[in-house]
Amino acid sequence: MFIVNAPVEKNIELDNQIYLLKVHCPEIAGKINPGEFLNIRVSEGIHPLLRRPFSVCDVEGDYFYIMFNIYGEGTKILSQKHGGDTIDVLGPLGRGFDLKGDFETAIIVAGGLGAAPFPYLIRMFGEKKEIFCFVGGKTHKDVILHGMKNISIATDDGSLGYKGNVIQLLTENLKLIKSEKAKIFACGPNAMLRALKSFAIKNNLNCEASTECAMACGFGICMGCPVESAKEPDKYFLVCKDGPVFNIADINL
Amino acid sequence: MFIVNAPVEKNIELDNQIYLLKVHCPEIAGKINPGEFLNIRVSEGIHPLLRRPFSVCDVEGDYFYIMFNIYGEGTKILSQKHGGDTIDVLGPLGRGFDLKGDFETAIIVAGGLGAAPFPYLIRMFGEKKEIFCFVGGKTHKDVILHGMKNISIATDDGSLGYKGNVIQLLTENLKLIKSEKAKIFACGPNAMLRALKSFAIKNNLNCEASTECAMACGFGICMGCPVESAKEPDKYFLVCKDGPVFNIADINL
Amino acid sequence: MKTDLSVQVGPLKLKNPILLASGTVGYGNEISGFIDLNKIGGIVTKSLSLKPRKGNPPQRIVETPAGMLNAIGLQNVGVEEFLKQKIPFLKKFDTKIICNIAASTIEEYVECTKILTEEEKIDAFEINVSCPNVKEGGLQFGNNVKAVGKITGKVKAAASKPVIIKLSPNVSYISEFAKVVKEEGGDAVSAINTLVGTSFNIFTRKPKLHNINGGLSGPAIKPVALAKVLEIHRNVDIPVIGVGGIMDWKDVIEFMIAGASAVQLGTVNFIDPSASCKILKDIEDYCCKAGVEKISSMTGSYII
Amino acid sequence: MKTDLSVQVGPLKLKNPILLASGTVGYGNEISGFIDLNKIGGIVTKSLSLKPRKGNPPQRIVETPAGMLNAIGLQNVGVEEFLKQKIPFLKKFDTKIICNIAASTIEEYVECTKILTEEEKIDAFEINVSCPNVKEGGLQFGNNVKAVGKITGKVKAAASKPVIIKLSPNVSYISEFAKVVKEEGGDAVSAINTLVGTSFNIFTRKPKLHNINGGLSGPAIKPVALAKVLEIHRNVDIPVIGVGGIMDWKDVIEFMIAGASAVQLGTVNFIDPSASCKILKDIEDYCCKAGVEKISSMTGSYII
Ligand SMILES: Cc1cc2nc3c(=O)[nH]c(=O)nc-3n(C[C@H](O)[C@H](O)[C@H](O)COP(=O)(O)OP(=O)(O)OC[C@H]3O[C@@H](n4cnc5c(N)ncnc54)[C@H](O)[C@@H]3O)c2cc1C
Ligand SMILES: Cc1cc2nc3c(=O)[nH]c(=O)nc-3n(C[C@H](O)[C@H](O)[C@H](O)COP(=O)(O)OP(=O)(O)OC[C@H]3O[C@@H](n4cnc5c(N)ncnc54)[C@H](O)[C@@H]3O)c2cc1C
Ligand SMILES: Cc1cc2nc3c(=O)[nH]c(=O)nc-3n(C[C@H](O)[C@H](O)[C@H](O)COP(=O)(O)O)c2cc1C
Ligand SMILES: Cc1cc2nc3c(=O)[nH]c(=O)nc-3n(C[C@H](O)[C@H](O)[C@H](O)COP(=O)(O)O)c2cc1C
Ligand code: FES
Ligand code: FES
Repeated sequence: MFIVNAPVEKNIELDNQIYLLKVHCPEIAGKINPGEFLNIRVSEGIHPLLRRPFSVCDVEGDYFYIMFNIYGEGTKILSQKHGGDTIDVLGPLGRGFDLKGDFETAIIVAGGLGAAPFPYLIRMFGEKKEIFCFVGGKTHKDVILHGMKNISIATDDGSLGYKGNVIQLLTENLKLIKSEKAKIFACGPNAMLRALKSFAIKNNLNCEASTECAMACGFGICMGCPVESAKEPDKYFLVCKDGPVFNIADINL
Repeated sequence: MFIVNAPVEKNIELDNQIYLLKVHCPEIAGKINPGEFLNIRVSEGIHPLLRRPFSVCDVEGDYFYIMFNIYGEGTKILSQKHGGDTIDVLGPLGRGFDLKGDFETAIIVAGGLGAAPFPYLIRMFGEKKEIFCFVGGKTHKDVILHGMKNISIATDDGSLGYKGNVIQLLTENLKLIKSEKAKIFACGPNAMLRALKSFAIKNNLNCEASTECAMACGFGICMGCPVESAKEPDKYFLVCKDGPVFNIADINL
Repeated sequence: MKTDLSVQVGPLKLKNPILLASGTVGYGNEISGFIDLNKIGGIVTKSLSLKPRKGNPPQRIVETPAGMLNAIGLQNVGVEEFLKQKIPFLKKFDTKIICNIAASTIEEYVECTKILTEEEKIDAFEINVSCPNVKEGGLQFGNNVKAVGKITGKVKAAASKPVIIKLSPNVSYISEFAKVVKEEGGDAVSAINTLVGTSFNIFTRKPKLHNINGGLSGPAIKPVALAKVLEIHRNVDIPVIGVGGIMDWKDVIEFMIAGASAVQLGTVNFIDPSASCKILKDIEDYCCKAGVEKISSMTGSYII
Repeated sequence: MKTDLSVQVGPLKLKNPILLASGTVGYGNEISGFIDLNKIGGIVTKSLSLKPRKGNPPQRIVETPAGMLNAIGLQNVGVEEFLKQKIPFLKKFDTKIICNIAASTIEEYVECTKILTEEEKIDAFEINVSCPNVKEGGLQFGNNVKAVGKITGKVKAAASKPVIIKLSPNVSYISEFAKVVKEEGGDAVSAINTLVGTSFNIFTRKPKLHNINGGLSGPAIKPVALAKVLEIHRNVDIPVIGVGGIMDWKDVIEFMIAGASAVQLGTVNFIDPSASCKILKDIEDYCCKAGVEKISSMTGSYII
């Protein structure tokens, strides 16, 4: 883990107010894995007080990217950063996706900004794995395709692709996936992850999901980010330390 | 009184980290008088929370100037403003200098940043009055001559001009001032104003001084800025409303 | 659809839930240069005492993280001068006038009430119990349940108008105080007054405030104020006026959800003197969008 | 000139006045990746209870203006697990270990103390009395002078090490609590624990915290914490550990001037995990410049 005051290379605005912040940070770019995250201090002052957690979106050499939208005050400040500014980054943090293991096909399921961690994951798979991306959003505006491959799209209002949620789309398209050895990598709203969990269990597919939770520290000292263990319901995991990526069977969403 | 989100024209750095902020604000520039002040919100957010009061330093057409140094967080933020930024200005506020009245000679006494209100005052006098400026500072670094005229300088360490404080300098030079009809206009640290008060009384010279006090509102609603009345010591004036400029005989410093 | 913004605070009907907090708008004159007072639900005056008070020497104000400390020392013109000099100005406006009273003895509270209750422009009283009780060696009335009960009963008996007790947050269980106010016939409570705080200049080692301690206000205290409002609403059946750290319309809604029938804006007036009218407009816009028919339906609408 | 940074907190000698506050550094492991624990005056552990505690469901954390609310629910590994799993790691460091204890009955406080006092790596106890007393229907021990006195006496009797009582700020006169701690033989007090606060999501109308109320910490509460430390120092002859909103070296000096013999850093650890060592260095630099020979001379050095 490092605390780095890292220079912003540039701030790219994709369509629909989605931002890609490119940051020069060899220490972290060299170490971080897909699904791990960074805890970013958006202002030097005391407001906003806490850091803001962001998944690593991609890595190119000495640079990492994060992807975000303007959600509140912190992301607003981040959206105004440009080349030359510096940001205070804490990372790499947490447990990312497990790229090893015995699977040939990676099924990527992303809901809205849940797309954020996948460009890096897909880059790491390269040609080694067959990849199917199922991308969902409320409307076409919420569908983020950046860095995706072999894409199927679902929107709740049908304004783009399949009309319905991404899990329904996945269910209907599962037959397309020939391989016996497929694994799901997911990130998105809790409702989606809940539906995905039962889907994965029903079809006994191995499934890892990146989860979210309000955080203070991001590295295990505040106990602020619990997620209940499925096997021992009297126990909580910490999203920031034991996650944010969990085998979806291990947690109660 | 106006609340204006006014565009910064430019931020000029004089020597020794003294800044001149030029702001385009016809409403206020057209109304404000020497010695009056502005209460400026340096950040949109809640930190720093309170506005910061600054004397009007000068006015040119639709522009006003403020002069400041980096004292704490608020002035630091102000020092980083540049052309194109906007600042939230509340003003004109308070009671300024009385330019009318029966005097031929204006004796200006400024200690350190007490120089701030005088460029505008001197501009308004133009050729109508004979002007003597007595400018003091701890060292030559603290002597601000911007907009001054016919200057005598005093520094505590003697690194520039007379060695001693500006009131001693004034005392020694009083003889130079021939006119029977002289009035003192002063701004500076309380210690200076106290010495000046006894000097003015001894030489029965009419003397107006611009005072400072911690402020919240700047326009009379918080009761935060008292200065004791000399005539009725059971009564406080409000620096922001009854001042900041007072006849020095009227207040207990 | 137009939202009905009017609210009822016990017997007191307000055209909208926005009040200007005591001590943060003086007697209304200066702020009237920035807002139309006719639009506001009401004004709470600076605390008035029987005789004029000089107040504390400077420094009276200290900025703190997301807040400020004040130690004004209840500087005010006194009851008489208020009636003579300030009421005539306030008469010009169609808004509720709530007269805030401060005193150092229970008798003084009663005395002030008797004099002021004659003035028909005054619509209600807010009793500031965060004052030192001289007979109790300067211990605050507001930290003593018995004293607050006694003040409520006696002031109520002397008043021909609604009586609101403004509670101190510097207690363990504020609902005990709201309870005694209700028992003694008080019509409503305001929560909260400022938290006790201080600050030092580390180089001079002196307190920044001449009075040493001051009252903490501003956004910093909002979570505390919300918890106090909620505690009262869940435990005592008495109208609550929410005060503490309100900066925008969202804060107002948050206080109402937590149990406030109306709210007061304080520190925000110093930062943006026109805040109250802006907030009022934003609330109207939000209620329209959200389809809120009566804003009073927000009060205590928390889902717990 | 080199400043002597060591301080004495009653019987407890610290190499410097910087402690890491309970619940903000777990049991030291994670933070040791950012700072050299050997440099720090001491670590206060997360509150330990007799049995492990699961803690509250999410959401446990809410950001507020210049502060944060937490409702962790005292999640901890329990006394046994602590001794087995955590102490071995802490043994590696030359720094004071202060064991913070939380309980729901006086008996549980005593029981925990008896077990932990056997471990020689533990240098002192800090008793968290801001816990609901199950026998008193969940009323907080910390708001009841008698209860705090009783806990102090019984824990002190069971402990072979210094006992520090961590006081709740949610009371009218904290010095009354410090007084009873002294009378019952307590060695020092920590002031303050968090202020009670809450926050609502105005769109769902639900509290943001699953627990509804949480503890307010961070810069927002610093003026309150300073006033509490000052109140204790002026009224009771007992060492005070200052806690609340410390972000930099200036805040540390301010707390010491107000009467603190040592300080604890809490929320700042989340924002900058290396803050404690930075602050330590800044304090050393300042003391050198200012010609301070012993930092302990700062304690209670206010000029009032
Ligand atoms: C492990 C992890 C990875 C994330 N990755 C991304 C990403 O790649 N792109 C992206 O846009 N967003 C991501 N988020 C969410 C992102 O952190 C929040 O959107 C961000 O904190 C919003 O900050 P704000 O100041 O704009 O919003 P505000 O609402 O002003 O502030 C957010 C506050 O809400 C709290 N909060 C409450 N619920 C949550 C929650 N479920 N998640 C996060 N914070 C919460 C935060 O602690 C913070 O204090 C991630 C969150 C986590 C936990
Ligand atoms: C009527 C008036 C006119 C002024 N004119 C000028 C000017 O022309 N140029 C200039 O450089 N400065 C001027 N000042 C002083 C200026 O307001 C402060 O230097 C400024 O507030 C510092 O802000 P900061 O955030 O940098 O410092 P910080 O110390 O971070 O914050 C200043 C805080 O200290 C408080 N404070 C305490 N004592 C005082 C005091 N005596 N004066 C002001 N604030 C105080 C303020 O309320 C504010 O909250 C004037 C002050 C007043 C009252
Ligand atoms: C400068 C100042 C003066 C105040 N004077 C009074 C007063 O005279 N009487 C009173 O009951 N409350 C007084 N208050 C408290 C406010 O009415 C209000 O309860 C408190 O400031 C919290 O609200 P806020 O955070 O919105 O400011 C004062 C507050 C401030 C900041
Ligand atoms: C997330 C969190 C958890 C805490 N847990 C405990 C605890 O278990 N026991 C305790 O006595 N204090 C606990 N505290 C209180 C802190 O020790 C400290 O008293 C308080 O946060 C004020 O200091 P600060 O403003 O520097 O954070 C906790 C504080 C926070 C923010
Ligand atoms: S965010 Fe602090 S423990 Fe997870
Ligand atoms: S600053 Fe508010 S009254 Fe003067």
